[in-house]
Amino acid sequence: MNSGIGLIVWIIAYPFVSFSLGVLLGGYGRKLTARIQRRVGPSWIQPFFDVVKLMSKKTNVSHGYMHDVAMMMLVGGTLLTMYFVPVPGFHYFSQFGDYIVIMYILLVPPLGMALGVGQTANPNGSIGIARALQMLAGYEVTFVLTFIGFAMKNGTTSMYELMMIQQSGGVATWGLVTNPLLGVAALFCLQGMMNEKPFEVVIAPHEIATGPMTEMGGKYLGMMFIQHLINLVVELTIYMNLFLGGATNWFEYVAKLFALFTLVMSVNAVYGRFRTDSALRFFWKLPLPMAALGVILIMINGI
Amino acid sequence: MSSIITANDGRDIMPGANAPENREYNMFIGPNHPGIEGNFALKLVVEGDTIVRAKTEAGFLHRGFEKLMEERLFIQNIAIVARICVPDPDPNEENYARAIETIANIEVPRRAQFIRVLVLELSRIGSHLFTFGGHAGTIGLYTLPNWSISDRDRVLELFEELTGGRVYHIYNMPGGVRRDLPSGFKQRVLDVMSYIEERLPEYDDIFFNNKILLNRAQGIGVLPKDKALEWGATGPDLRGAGFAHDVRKDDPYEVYGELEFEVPTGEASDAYSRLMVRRREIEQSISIVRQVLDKMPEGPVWNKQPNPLKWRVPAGDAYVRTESSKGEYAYYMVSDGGIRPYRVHVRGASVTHGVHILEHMLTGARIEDASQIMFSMDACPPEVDR
Amino acid sequence: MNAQTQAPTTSRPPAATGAPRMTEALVSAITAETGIATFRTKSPRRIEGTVQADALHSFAAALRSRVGFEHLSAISCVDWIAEGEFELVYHFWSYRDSHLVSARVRIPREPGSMATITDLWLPASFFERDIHEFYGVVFQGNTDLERYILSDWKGPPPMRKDFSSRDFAHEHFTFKDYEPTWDELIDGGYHGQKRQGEGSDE
Amino acid sequence: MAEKELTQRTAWDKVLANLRKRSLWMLHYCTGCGAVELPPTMTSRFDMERFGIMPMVTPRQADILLITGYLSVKTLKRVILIYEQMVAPKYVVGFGSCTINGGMYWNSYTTIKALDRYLPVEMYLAGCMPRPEAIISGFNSLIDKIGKGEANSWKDYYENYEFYKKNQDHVFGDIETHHDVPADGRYFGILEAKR
Repeated sequence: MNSGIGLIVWIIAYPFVSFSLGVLLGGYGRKLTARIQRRVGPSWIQPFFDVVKLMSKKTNVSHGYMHDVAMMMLVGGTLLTMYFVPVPGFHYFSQFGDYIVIMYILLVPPLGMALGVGQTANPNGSIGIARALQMLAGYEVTFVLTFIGFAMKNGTTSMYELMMIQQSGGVATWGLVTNPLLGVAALFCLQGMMNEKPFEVVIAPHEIATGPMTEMGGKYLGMMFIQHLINLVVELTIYMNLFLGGATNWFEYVAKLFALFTLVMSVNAVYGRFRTDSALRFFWKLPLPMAALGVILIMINGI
Repeated sequence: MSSIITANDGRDIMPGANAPENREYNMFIGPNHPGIEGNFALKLVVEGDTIVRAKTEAGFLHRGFEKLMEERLFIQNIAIVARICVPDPDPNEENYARAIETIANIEVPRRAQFIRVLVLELSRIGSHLFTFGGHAGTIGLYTLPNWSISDRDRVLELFEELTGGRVYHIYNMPGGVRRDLPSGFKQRVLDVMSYIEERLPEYDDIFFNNKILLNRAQGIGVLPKDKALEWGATGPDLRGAGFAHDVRKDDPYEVYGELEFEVPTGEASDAYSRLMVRRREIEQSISIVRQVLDKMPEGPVWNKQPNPLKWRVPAGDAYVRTESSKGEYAYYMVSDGGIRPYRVHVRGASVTHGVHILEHMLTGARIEDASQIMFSMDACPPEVDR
Repeated sequence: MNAQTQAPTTSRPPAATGAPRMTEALVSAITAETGIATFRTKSPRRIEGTVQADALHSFAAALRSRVGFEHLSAISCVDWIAEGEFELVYHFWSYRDSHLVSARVRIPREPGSMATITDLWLPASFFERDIHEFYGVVFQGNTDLERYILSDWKGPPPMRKDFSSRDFAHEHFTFKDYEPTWDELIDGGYHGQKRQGEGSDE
Repeated sequence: MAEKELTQRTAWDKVLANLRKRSLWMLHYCTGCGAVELPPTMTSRFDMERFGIMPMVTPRQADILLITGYLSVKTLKRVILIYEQMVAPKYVVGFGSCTINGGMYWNSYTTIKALDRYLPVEMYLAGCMPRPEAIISGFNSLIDKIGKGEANSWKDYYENYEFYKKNQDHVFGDIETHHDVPADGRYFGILEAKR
């Protein structure tokens, strides 16, 4: 399916598939949180209703040309990342770009957000962006480190090949099993990357009134929601491909996606959020040394 | 373009900030902001993440209660006083009734006094559970509000059965209480009390011993004992600083003098210490409720008063104090012998906590802690505004 | 459970029985020294009396330093319009002896002016600002008398007795088409009084 | 006007309205004492999120402006500023007796007596204060109205802006909202349609 008509169909359909998965994941996450809080919770596809509602709103207010472009960067960057992350049956683009490329493109959405939010001149938004960049400094180093260790061990930086290597021997060859230190360190980073508590300092409604989203309404907020939903899928898939052996078929893929998300959302439901400085301190105290140790062990043991 | 700023009227309260050469900038928290308790506003001058100056703005909830009371009959005011403090309304009713009783020398039947204590303590439990929810919300732990606020609903249901109202009860009348306990009510109160007692360890697990809360609440919003006394803190905020003062103990009203309870205090004087004082007060309140139900005598609950439309209270004045869940709650009532009160001054518990103490404590704090500090003081804006 | 939860629970014993008399005696001594009328015990734990406006500051200072009235509970203001006077009532509470002293001060209504006690009690700042807003009394020496609760208010100080809240509401707000008439049971009701007032004008 | 519009609804409008009614965000602003009944409504006992109703933080994100009880003049000013920043379609829900006729503050010198003189009210919830069940039932009828395409009172603000502006000015003296309401009305095609 990685050539010819099939490829074109994939390229066209993939954003929609990804968005639908994101809607299901988002709805599932909210439902799960609600159950932990002993509530019934919203509909399973609540994020879909939210997005439709937001996209159908009308406003005469514009924050300027740059703001609109930045919103395109936000969604575009995420979609681009999405294409480079291999999923079962579709890894055409991953042969052109390894994880290093993904790392670069992953920085586009936050940049777009920073540009767009900067246009709104709201201090809450600016603080939110500053916090987002601080958090980036917290988890990005560790996450890259875990990847470097993993790539050193397997001798490749291609995500597809890493995935294939892990799939060679069942659960025993999963990254999380062969390199538990790296896997767990990356799990912390995933929580930070997905902006879930205890690292949800960017949105922080009680502190900075949802930060970057403060001035966003209607279609702008709708774009941010779409980006958020697709981002859920992309980030979970990246972790899955690196440490949970990826997936061979879609059934396995969806099952792993939901299982991983269950873990993330459960932690999210029973913890409050860190202060920004404590969050950074946490990242540098626990996951970073863990990842560093993992890399050192790999270097000592040789390939 | 900026919603938070324009919602705040756009007035430049802090001259000099926002100037290009200045590194400080204005930031508004409230009145439309989730991190604010009620309809209230904080105007902050911030440098980086640190608050340089803080000013509160109140008055969004001002209804002019003191004036309204002067223009209404004694009996009409019973219905409006509860509205002064929304989460914990009963100290208002208690104060209002007791002020009239003190001026007019009305005796309250013993059973009614016990029932009043019961209502006050239930209200305290409800208010504290509400505050826990708010405090947990400020650190983003939304599971606790979902639990504690729905547990508070059980208390509200008791109120509904007893008084007919969930939030506002209009139950204390000068001369007693409006009606006696319904049959089987005692048992239902005891059931709710044991339910809440069972739930408290669960709260400990998810909230009070949560590592994130310890990380965030300890060491912020420090209000040392000498400052607390100097700045006029009362109630749990004063006790959280290690000073055991409780109006129920030191200036006993109703039958508090006959009941046995402890006054919990904290050592560290920080936000966490005040929070724990409240948590332990719930245990004390449960114990008080049990004692009250145990010791309550039979008898009438209301000394009948004359025709309410022509009811005159003799000339005189009285200053009555009550320990509300927020602190010292006092009314100063003056009557000139007419059918309306001549003057009622409401001294809300939050006038010190929510205004000057908050301004002092926010100075030097970080933005992310502002809302938590406010909730740890448990300031109630309608009490400030009246 | 951590250390905080197990902090000692202190239960303060009620004040010694000899204390009330001592407090009363001390208050009387201060009033005698400063040459003001004696205070009397109104009811258990409540002492009240009158103080001259210019003597209040020194009286309050003595009360705080010598008898230990550390807590300013409230400052109330009453508008005695018939006598042309404002009455300020200062409520002080002693943590040591569990007593409340209410000191009354009468000042002329025009111009309402009084010395501040914010230098002794910081919480006085709120109460003085409040009285300034709602009665128009100026507290000399208080630097923080800016509008607070009534910052958008354009009318006269609303708590003065010559200000009618209902008149103001009728002038400034649009009502629904109906209005309660039950209050005609009591002294003719608002509209009854208005009609009478209009009748006498003609 | 509303009837005419109803007949003009296309199939797409109907689908959209039925999807839109499943997600309503109300502004998290406690304007008055009725706000104390909202936490019970939102949390696990009554769980408003079942119907897709959630509190949202800033005016731009919100669909419902819930006026929880009495409005002092000081708050009304903020509420008008907030209302004009909200993104259409937007719904004002008057909550409690105080918004209808002043409630028990009928003689207060600071609270307004009738909310619909200052903002177009979509729906009132009577009671002092309405119970959580009443709130949920009220929101459900709002959801029905939106589904049927009848919840159009927000257009009234543009059509009759002079009326609202006059009343607002009467209370405040003069109010500047930094928002060009007639321009918005022309953008939505409401003012042109009238000419």
